[in-house]
This record gives sequence, C-alpha cells and structure tokens, in this order.
Amino acid sequence: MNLDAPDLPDVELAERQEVQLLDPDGRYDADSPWNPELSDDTLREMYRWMVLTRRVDREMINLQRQGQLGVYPSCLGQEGAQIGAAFALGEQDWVFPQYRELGLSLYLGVPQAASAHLWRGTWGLGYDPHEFRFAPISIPIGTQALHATGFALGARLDGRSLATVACVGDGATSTGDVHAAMTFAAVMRAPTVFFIQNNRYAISVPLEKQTAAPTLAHKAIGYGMPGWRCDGNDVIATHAVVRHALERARAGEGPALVEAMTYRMEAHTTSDDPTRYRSEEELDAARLTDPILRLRRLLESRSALDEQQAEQVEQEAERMAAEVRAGIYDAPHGDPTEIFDHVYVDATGRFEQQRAQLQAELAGTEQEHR
Amino acid sequence: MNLDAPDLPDVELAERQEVQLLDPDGRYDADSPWNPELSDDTLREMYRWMVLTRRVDREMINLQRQGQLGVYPSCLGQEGAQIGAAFALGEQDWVFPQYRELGLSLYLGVPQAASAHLWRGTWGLGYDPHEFRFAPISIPIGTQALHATGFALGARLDGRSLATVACVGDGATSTGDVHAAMTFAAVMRAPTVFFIQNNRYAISVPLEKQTAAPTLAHKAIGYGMPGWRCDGNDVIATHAVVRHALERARAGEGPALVEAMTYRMEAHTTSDDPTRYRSEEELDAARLTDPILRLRRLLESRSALDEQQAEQVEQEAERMAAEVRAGIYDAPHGDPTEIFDHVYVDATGRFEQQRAQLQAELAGTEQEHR
Amino acid sequence: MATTTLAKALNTALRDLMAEDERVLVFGEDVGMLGGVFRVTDGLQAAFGEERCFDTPLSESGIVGTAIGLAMYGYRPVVEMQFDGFTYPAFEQIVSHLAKLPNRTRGTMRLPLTLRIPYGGGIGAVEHHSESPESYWVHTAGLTVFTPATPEDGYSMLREAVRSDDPVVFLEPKRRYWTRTETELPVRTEPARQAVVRRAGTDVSVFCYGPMVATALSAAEAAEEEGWSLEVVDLRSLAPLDEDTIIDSVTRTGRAIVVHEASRTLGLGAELAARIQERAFYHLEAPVLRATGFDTPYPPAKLESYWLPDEDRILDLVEQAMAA
Amino acid sequence: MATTTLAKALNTALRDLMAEDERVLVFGEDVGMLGGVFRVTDGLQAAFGEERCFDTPLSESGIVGTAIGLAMYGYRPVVEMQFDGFTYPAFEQIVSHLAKLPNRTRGTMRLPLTLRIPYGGGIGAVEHHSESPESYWVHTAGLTVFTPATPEDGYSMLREAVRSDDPVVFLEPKRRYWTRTETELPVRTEPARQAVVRRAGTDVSVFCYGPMVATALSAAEAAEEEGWSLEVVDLRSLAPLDEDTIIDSVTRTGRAIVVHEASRTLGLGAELAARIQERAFYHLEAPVLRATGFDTPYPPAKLESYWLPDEDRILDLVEQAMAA
Ligand SMILES: Cc1ncc(C[n+]2csc(CCOP(=O)(O)OP(=O)(O)O)c2C)c(N)n1
Ligand SMILES: Cc1ncc(C[n+]2csc(CCOP(=O)(O)OP(=O)(O)O)c2C)c(N)n1
Ligand SMILES: [Mg+2]
Ligand SMILES: [Mg+2]
Repeated sequence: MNLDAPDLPDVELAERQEVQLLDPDGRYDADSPWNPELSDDTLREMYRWMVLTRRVDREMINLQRQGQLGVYPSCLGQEGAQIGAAFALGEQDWVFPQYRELGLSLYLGVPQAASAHLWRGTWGLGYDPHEFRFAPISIPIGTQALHATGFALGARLDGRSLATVACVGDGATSTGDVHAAMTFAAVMRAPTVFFIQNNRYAISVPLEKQTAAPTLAHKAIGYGMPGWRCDGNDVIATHAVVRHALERARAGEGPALVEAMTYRMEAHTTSDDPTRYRSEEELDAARLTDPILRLRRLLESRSALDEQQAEQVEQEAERMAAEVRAGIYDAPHGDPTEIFDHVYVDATGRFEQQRAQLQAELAGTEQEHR
Repeated sequence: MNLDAPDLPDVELAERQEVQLLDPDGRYDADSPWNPELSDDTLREMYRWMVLTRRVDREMINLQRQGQLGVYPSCLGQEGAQIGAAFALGEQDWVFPQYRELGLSLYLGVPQAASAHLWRGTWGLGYDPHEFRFAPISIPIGTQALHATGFALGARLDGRSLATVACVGDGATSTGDVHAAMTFAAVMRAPTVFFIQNNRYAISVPLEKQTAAPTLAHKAIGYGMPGWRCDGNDVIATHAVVRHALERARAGEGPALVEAMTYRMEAHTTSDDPTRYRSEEELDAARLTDPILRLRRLLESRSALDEQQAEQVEQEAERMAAEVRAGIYDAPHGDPTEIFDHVYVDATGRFEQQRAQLQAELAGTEQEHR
Repeated sequence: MATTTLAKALNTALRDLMAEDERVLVFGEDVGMLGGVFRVTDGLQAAFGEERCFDTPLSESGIVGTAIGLAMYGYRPVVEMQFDGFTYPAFEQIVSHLAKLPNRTRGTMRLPLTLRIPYGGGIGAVEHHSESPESYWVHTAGLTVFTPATPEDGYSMLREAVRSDDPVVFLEPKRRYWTRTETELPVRTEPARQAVVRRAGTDVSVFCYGPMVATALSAAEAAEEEGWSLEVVDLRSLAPLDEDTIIDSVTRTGRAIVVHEASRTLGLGAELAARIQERAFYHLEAPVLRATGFDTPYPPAKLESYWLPDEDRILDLVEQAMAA
Repeated sequence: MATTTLAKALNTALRDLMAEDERVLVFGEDVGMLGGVFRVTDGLQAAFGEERCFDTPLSESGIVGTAIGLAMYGYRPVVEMQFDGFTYPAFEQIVSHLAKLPNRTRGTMRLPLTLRIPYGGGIGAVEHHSESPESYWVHTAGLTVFTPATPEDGYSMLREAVRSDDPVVFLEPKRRYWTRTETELPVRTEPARQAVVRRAGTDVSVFCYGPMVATALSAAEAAEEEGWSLEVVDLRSLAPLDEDTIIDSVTRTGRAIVVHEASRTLGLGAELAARIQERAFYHLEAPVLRATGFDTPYPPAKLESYWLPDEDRILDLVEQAMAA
C-alpha cells in the first residue's frame, strides 16, 4: 500500500490562530472581526483592575515572606487574562477557579481578607460563594471543571440564563476530570466556558511535556465544541473571546473552550524555586509581553489616561493592599473546636464526643503533663 | 463586535472520511491509496478467522444459555474489525483487550478453554499473557489503555521494535484513563495504537449521548497524534489502517488512533436486554453491513473461495467450537484455597492463617452444624 | 398486602421523591431508557422526562463531579454507580470534595447528594462486580453511609438519604435486590441512623448489615438448635454508627461477633471491635470476633461461596465465643 | 559519621537502586529537573538521564497505569505521587489493578512497582496536602504498605520495597523529611515486614508508625517523669502487620495505645485493637485506646496542632489505661 499518501490530512492543522487585538507595543488592531469596540472608560477600568490585581498579588507575596501566609500562588503576568475574562462576565455568571485567580476574585468582590485566610492556613472560605458567584478554590487539579459543568447544567435545567467559567491551567487539561467535564458539558449543552490560562508550566513541567497537542484550543475539536485561542496578555482580546463564548453559552449554544496564552512570571507558589527549571532569558522575553504595560501604552496613545488618573489608580491599589494586609496580619486562627463545625447537618453523639475531647484537651493544656 | 465572523473555522471539520475498501456488496476499491494489495490466500485466511470467531462466539453464548458460563459479551458483528487488526500485528506486538476481543484472542492462540473460564466464574487467566502477547482482559473501562501505553513505552526504552494495540470501546473514550493514555503516549512517543471499536453503544448509551465529537477519530487532534477512521466491518480497510498505524509506531513515529466503525449485533452481554433501547429496524439496517458476508462476496467474485474451501472452514469452526465446549463444559472450579495463591510473593503468617481457616472450614463442612 | 422486592422498593422511593420534589434528579450510566442494570431506575425517565432522569457519558468522576455542581446550584442529585467496583474512578471527587466541601465552606455549601452503589457479592458476577468498599467511605470523615437490608428499609432509608442535607453514600446489597416481602409502600421505618435489633437474644450479639442480615438471621435460627441464643443487630447506618444500641446489646450478652463480606483487615468489624472493647471492656466475656471475607482480592464467582461469610463461619465463631 | 535526613536517605536509596538495576525507573510530576517538590528525586535525572527519570503529564491515574504497563513489560517503576491528597485520581488503578493483577493472572504477571507517597500533616501545608490515607491501602488486599520513621529505615526499607516483587505503597512521613541523624549510608536495618521496639517498657505498649514514632518516643520520655514505663513499637509495615511482635509486647505490658494521625474511625488503630483483643484478650488490663486525628476533614494548617495527636493526647490515654 502507498504509505505516503493518506497521512493526516487535517491533523496537522496550522497552529490555531491566536486572537490578538493589542500587541505588546500597545498597537491596536481595530479591523479584527473580534474588535469589541470598548470605550476608553471601559479600557481604563480594565487597566485599573489589572493594577489592583497586581498590587494585591504583590502584597500577598509580601505577607507570605513575612510569615503571615503559609504559601501563595501568584498570578503575576496573568492579570490580562483574568481581568479580560472578568469583564466578560454577565450579572448571573459564576466563576469556578483553580487557585491562581486573584484577579477574578477581586473583581467579583470576594473579600480578600476572608479568602486569603486559606493561604494563611485558617478557614479560608468564610464568605458565601453564592454572594459573589465565585466558587471555592480547588486545589485538586481539574476537579472544579466538573462543578462548573454541573452548576451550569443546573442553570440550564432551571431555565436561568447563566453561564459558568471553569478556570483551568494548562496542566489541568491532562486530568481525567477536565476531560470528563468537557465531554459532559458538550453532550449536555451545559453553558460552561472552559477558560484555560496557558501559562506554559505546571509547576516545573513545561507545556511540551504536558501534551503533544498542537495547541490546547485544538482539544475542543475532540469534544465537539468551539475552541479559540487568544493572547492572554491582551486583556481586550481575552475579553472579546470570552465574552463571545459566554454569550453563546447563555444563548443555549453549549460550552466552548478558550485558551489564553500567558506566562507565569512568578514562581509556581512561594514555596517553589523556578530557577531550577527555567532560564532568565525566557523570563526576560516574557517580560516584554506584559499585559498592563501594553494597555497603558494604548491608553496613553489615546490620551485616555492622564498622570492624575494613573496616580489615582496607584493610590487605590495601595489602599486595597493595605486593607488586605490589615485584614490578615496577625489575624486570629479561630477557635480550635470549629474543626467540628459544619461537617454534618445531622451530627451524632459520637462526633460530639470528639468535640468534647478536644475541649477537654484545650482546658487541660495549661495544667496537666508538663 | 462582529459575532458572525470568527466562529469556528476549523472546528466544524467535515466528518473524518471513513476508509473503506470493500463495500457491503463486496465491491473492492483497488484505487484507494490504502489498498494493502492482499493476496487471495491472505483474504481467505481472514475469512477463515472471521468465521472461526463467529462460531466460537456463538458457542460461548450457547454455553452461557446452558448455565456453563455466568455471562458473556459477544463480539457478533465485530469480527471484521478484530480480524483486520489481528492481521496487522507484528510478531512482537501485544494486544491489550477490553473484554469483547474474542477474535483477537483466538488469532493470537490464547487457549479459549482456559480464558473463557473467566466468564464461567473460575480462574480465567490460567495462561501466561507473555506467551500469547494478549494482556489480561480489563473490565474497569478504559484502564487497559494505560497498561498498553506503559508496556509500549517499556519496549521503546528497551530498544525493541514492538507496538501495542490498546482496544477500547466508544464508551471508553470518555474515561479519564483513555484520556491519560493518549496524552501520555503522545508526549512520550509510546508505540501504541488506540484501536477504538465504535460499535455505537456503551451498554444502552448510544454514541450521541457519549460524546458530541464529530467523530471519535477527531479526538486524536487534541492529543497531537494521527487519527483515522475506517469501516470496521471492512476487514481489509481495518487491516490497512491498523497496519499503517502499527508500522509508524514501531518505526518510532509515536502513537495513533484508529476508529473502526462497527456495530454490536448482540446484546451488550448475555445479561442485557437490548430491546429496551434499540429497534429492530436499526438492527436490520446493521445486518446489511455484515463483515463476513461482504468478504465472502469478494472472494466468490474472485473465485478465491470454492464450496469445498468454505465447507472446510465451517468444519474447522465446528471442531473449534466443540473443543472449546469440551474444555469448559462442567469443568471443575478449582480448589477453593487457591484463592490465597499468588496474592503475595512475600506472604506472612497472618495471611497463611486465613488459608488455614478456610481449609478447616472445608474439612468441617461435612461434620459440623447441620 | 402487596409483595415487593428491595429493587422495587428503591424504585418506588425514587419515584415518590421525584414526584414530591422537583429538585431531585436521577442520573448515571444506563439509568434512563434501560432503567439501570438492576432496574432500580426503571420507568423514571418515562415518568419524569429526560431532564429529570438521564444517562451520562462513561465517567464516574464525571457523574459525581457534575452532581456536586448541581448540588451547589440547589438540586438534590441521586446518582448511580453501576457497580461497587466502578466507583473508584470517582474516588477523588468523593473524598476530596463531597466529604469536605460543607466543612471547608463553613456550611455555606451543603451537598445534599445521594450516591447509590449496588455492592457486595453472592450473585455469581464476573470480576470487579462484587466489591464491598464500605470501609473506604466509613473511614472518610464527612460522609454518611447507609445500607438497608430489607425492602421496607430500602424505601424508607433512601427517602431519608435523599432528604438529608448531608451527602449520603447509599449502599444497596445487590444480592438482596430480589428478596420479596409483604409490605405496603410507602412505609416508614426507624430513623436511618439507628441500629435495629432484628432478633433478640442473650448469648451473643451478632452485628451485621446489608447483605449479611439475612445470613445472620439464619445463623441465629441454626444456633437456637444448638442451644445458643443470638441477638442479631442490623446496623443500617455504617457512618455514623449507632454506638448506644451496639453497646447496649453487648452489655447484655457479653459477647459480640461482627459479620461482613468485606475483607477482614480494616473492615467494619475492626471498628466495632475497637469501640466495643473501649466502651464495654468489663462486660466482655470473650473477644469480639469477626466473620468476614478474607484478605485476598474477591475470588471468581464459582469460589465466592468459600470466601463469603456464611452461617457456618458465623456459627464457628459463636462456638468459639461461647467456649471462651 | 555523616549526618543525613530522611529525604536525603531516600534520595540515596533511589540513586543506589538505579545504579544497581537498569530496570528501575523513576517518574511522576516534577521529579525530573525539579527533583520533586521535596527533592527526594534530586539529581536523578542528571545522573541517569531522561529515560530513567522523567516528568509526566498531570494525571496520577496516568502515572500508576503507565507504571503497571511498564511493570508488565519487566521494569521496576518507582513512581511518586506528589502529595497524599493527590493520590486519589489513581485509586482505580491501584485498587482494581495493582492490588489484583498478580492474583488474577495466577502469578504470571507480578507487579514490582513502588508507589511513593509523602503523607501526613504537621508541616503547615494548605488544604489537601496533609492527608493520612493509609487505611485505604491497608484495607485493600494485595497491597503491601511500608512506612519508615527514620532516615536509616527510609534507606533500607525503600530498597526492600523496590526489590520486592509485590507492589508496595511506600508512605513517607513528610514532616520527618528533614529529621537529621548521624548515619553512614548504605545501611541495612531490620526486614521491613518486622515491627521494631524502639524503646522497651513495662506498663503500656504504644504502637505507632511513620510521623508518630518521634511523638510517641517523646511521650514515653515525658511519661517516665510521671513514673510510667512505655514501650514504643514502630510498626514499619502496615500491611502485613507484624502481629507476633505486637502481641508479644501487649502480652508483656497488658496495655496498649495506638497512635496515628489518620481519623480514628477505621484508622489503623481499629485493626490493632481488634487483633490485640482477639489474640491477647486475657492479658489485657485495660481496653486498647487510640490517640488519633478526629473524625473530621483535615483542618486548616493553623489548627492542625489541635487535630493531630501529640504527647498530651497520648499521655491522657496512658493515664486512662493505667487507671483502668
Ligand atoms: C490532582 C493533583 N495532582 C497534583 C497536584 C499538585 N500540583 C499543584 S499545582 C500543579 C500544577 C498545575 O498546573 P496548571 O494546571 O498549569 O496550573 P498553574 O499552576 O500553572 O496555574 C500540581 C501538579 C494537585 N494540586 N492536584
Ligand atoms: C469504570 C467502569 N464503569 C462502568 C462499567 C460498566 N460497564 C461495563 S461495559 C460498559 C460499556 C462500555 O462501552 P464501550 O466502551 O463502548 O464497549 P462495548 O461494551 O460497547 O464493547 C459499562 C458502562 C465498567 N465496566 N467500568
Ligand atoms: Mg500552568
Ligand atoms: Mg461500545
């Protein structure tokens, strides 16, 4: 048989084109069919949220260095992707985060001083997810994608026009749960947007060891849903693509996948040592693609951000950082017996005996043994 | 933004073309680039193995009806896919079956009277998989695909020119393990061919409730490997495609996916009642695509199978069925204490005490309590 | 009086639950048109439509994870794992989320989800279809685990499970699906978290649940002929355990035997033995003994009767306990 | 004498194993260039190349399933689960295949696979990073489960695990990774399936393993001041259990306490209590007691010290046992 002939006609698809509206130098492509025609006010708001995100993110790192947090996974460099997606959210839409979504959580109003307690090592979900439409962060990789799918399916069955954003990392796409979530969502037409922040690494594992797929957006094909790829450091492109995907989903057209190409500028978490697996040169190259810088360039070229406005944003960011710090610094850890709260609605005697045991231990600590 | 413009340029790919060389009426497409140019002798051999498979399959169903087997998953209608793949195997290649691969196991010489004991409810793996290059059947769906991947990776690391065939069903493609297997195999260039027998159902769940993918072959794109679709009831097409995939794999070009379109003519297993979920009309239509009939037509049109030869095959099939029957019928179930064999190489006292307990129970059964 | 089976009672419970509460959804593999491989969901799709009872793609993690999302939204999903041995792909969703989320979210996200699992052996099934995984769930804090032994309890306890705001693993003893009793549904039995003395006795307390209750009861009958009086306690709820009923019984009899199909090591018998000797140390006249499956993988169907505890295995221990 | 840590001892063991036997492969998430998040595989890729030590995509089921395939081929894979709480996606491969295949295939397919899992709490980690899942593995027939408490045992027991033809779950007490001792590697300690008396005593036997051995030893020291003599037994192998050493100790002391971080219900303490009262019933002067984590999900890091058993919790039980 003629072995040369039939090989892979459409497998070797060209790299899925990356939607980009704003290039790293701040040049805007108004002719793109994706142009969302955002007002200067909106763009300035986007800028503002990105700056706030970056500042609070930095504060978290500071707090970790000062021993106030146990660990923290920075989103430095991913502000464009997150704020772009945030601005695409409808009023009913929910976000199901992985753990690196500070930008989205800030934007949705999640009280940081409450939620950052999770990184502090205290009860970190002391707010009602329903109030902020921000689901509990999910550390077991990929698992949250199924919750986003189920929740969206619930909304569809309930007749509500609501979509969910399932945030997953590039690494997460290898998990069975993300696979199941995309399979289920597509078959059941759950209004979910799978929002992949492709920051090139899963801890130390680079994308090329994670998958042989031409792009992560190509994965959408195998689930029977649309998949787009955008420059995740371009807040406008990310916004346009996610907004389109969410609108489709809310309109009953089913789920979609968005791959936002970005880069994790910080360590995986504050416990990680990235010098072991990536070079300074790579980081230098990534720095040139910064999402905030390019939007600022655009705004300035349009005279849409003057010194004073920029200064105001900086000040607000400082205030917000200070607030977060004040809310966390040396915050109490909670009453130890709270361990037993909320485990069961229908708790029984045995369980309460263990609470009593802890109470007795606490009471005894000062007196007994040593 | 212009919502019509950018939608899914290459997502809505045409149905992946189904490779077909021999149509249901026995017409052969010699011009296809996939034409493997098989000799009449080879085609007759294929015919022979398909007939043998069908006959032994029927015997298994009979044995089940007669209470000799507990349950049996028939491969009726899937002989073309299985024998096509079988003929593509190299001398070192291994098959990792799901549970419906009677044809492949027969072809590889697996002693049926030994292996069918599994369906009888006795030790069914009383043969050495290494001898027949046929891995243990795997009932937890999809799990075997990872074993096939690991085994193939082992061969590659060991420098042996050997590929594995991971048999999975259409339903299995939704499992996390098949997802992981394809991901791992593609990244690690494991010489594995993912051979999907798409028989349209996972028990009662039809393909359209299993996935929204345009075809299962499309899934290959998301893993970065080639994917082909063939008429699985066309033994020649299946052979050509699987052979090509295996040759690539053995040559170090990595894994591939083959979707063989077929149809499960029998119930899911002998315990299933398919009338609950599919119609007689659907079955009638499927009958017209029978893999054996069409090859017989081709052979006859080429005068490559005379009455006598056909008769010989039938007789051989009867003999084989009789042999299998003889090997299983009323076969002993084994010594109960064998339960404790082969659990550990390094078994300890406690474990041996339990064996002793069972021995004592067996000894006591006649005397004690009633 | 009508006669019913466990399978039918469960089916009726689901039907009644769905009729009463729109938020109850039933889904899993083959639960729709096929009605489940054991027919426990038979007719539900026809009665309530594809949006209330539907088939899913083949992924148990997908089923449980999606159900968690639906529960977060406000539904009360009742999902089926087709067999005990196929629950394992969902292990992460069950252990890392289902069991933990209410506590993690300080009660703001309750998960009123019922996970139905046909379990246990004795039906001559092929590999992976006869597992007794209850220890995995009982050890996992945050889960509630029920298992009925009778059609009446099947009906009543499933209703209680689905209506509970806690996630419940509902283990259905598959070999008792076809057990018939005379009963009129709906029926309301004792609260699910309560153990029930099925037969009173004075010599030895036999603790059992699910598939082994009938076995223990016939052992008790056989024992009577030998002059031994067994008290048979059906635990019903494996997590939490109704310790008071358990201790009360042992305190009266002074001897205890635990019966379960699961392997002995860290089977539920271990926990019962530990608790009984903790709380009734001075009442015990013999060690707590365990009639269980062996510490090997589940054997082929034709050998399962040697592996599974039966009346004889129980009676051997009764003899041992009485001799102590 | 050189000083070494548990992490370093494990690293050296892997290095020696890889040097001695080409069939030993090391893989998992971040085990290559990064050397593992705990650096247990540090330098192995540099020393042995990417074909012997490599990173995988993010799927624990993928890691274990691929390792099973490699073991079928003839390799001896040593795979790392990054944390205890991320082992669950691999549950099906572990329970349905790793534990069962040798028995199913009548010994024609042995799986000499070592599954390394850093486990337990006490390092102030965030959610899902401090689980004690040993009961899941110990209850699963077919698995062998080891856990070292010292650098010496880390080295010697890991070597024994990797060389065993049985699949071994190797639990590494992560809070003891950095414990220093003076020792020269290579070192050979007692056979892994043997429990070891770490401190002889006469009043109470304290059974412990992995992270809790050090805790039990300091409790024993504190107890001495109160006039109580504790015997501390390091179990080392959780499956199989070295019952003879255990029973021998209790027979001498008449009292037993089991210590583990895992939740109490169906934690290993349950099995120990059950076996001890089965075999040493008449020697017991007090019930077997359990100093364990509570039956709740693992709490946030800042509260873990209240959840985890510590010297005080052990001493409370010693007092109770002595008063019985
Ligand atoms: C199931 C599971 N396995 C392993 C881990 C350990 N782990 C934490 S983050 C991470 C990498 C995740 O990568 P990616 O999805 O790309 O997200 P990113 O951290 O880059 O945002 C890993 C392996 C985990 N949290 N969960
Ligand atoms: C993990 C798992 N879940 C559920 C089952 C029950 N089950 C047995 S066969 C089957 C359908 C498999 O469908 P497919 O992969 O298409 O193979 P086919 O039976 O059609 O050959 C299911 C759901 C199983 N064996 N394993
Ligand atoms: Mg990443
Ligand atoms: Mg199928």
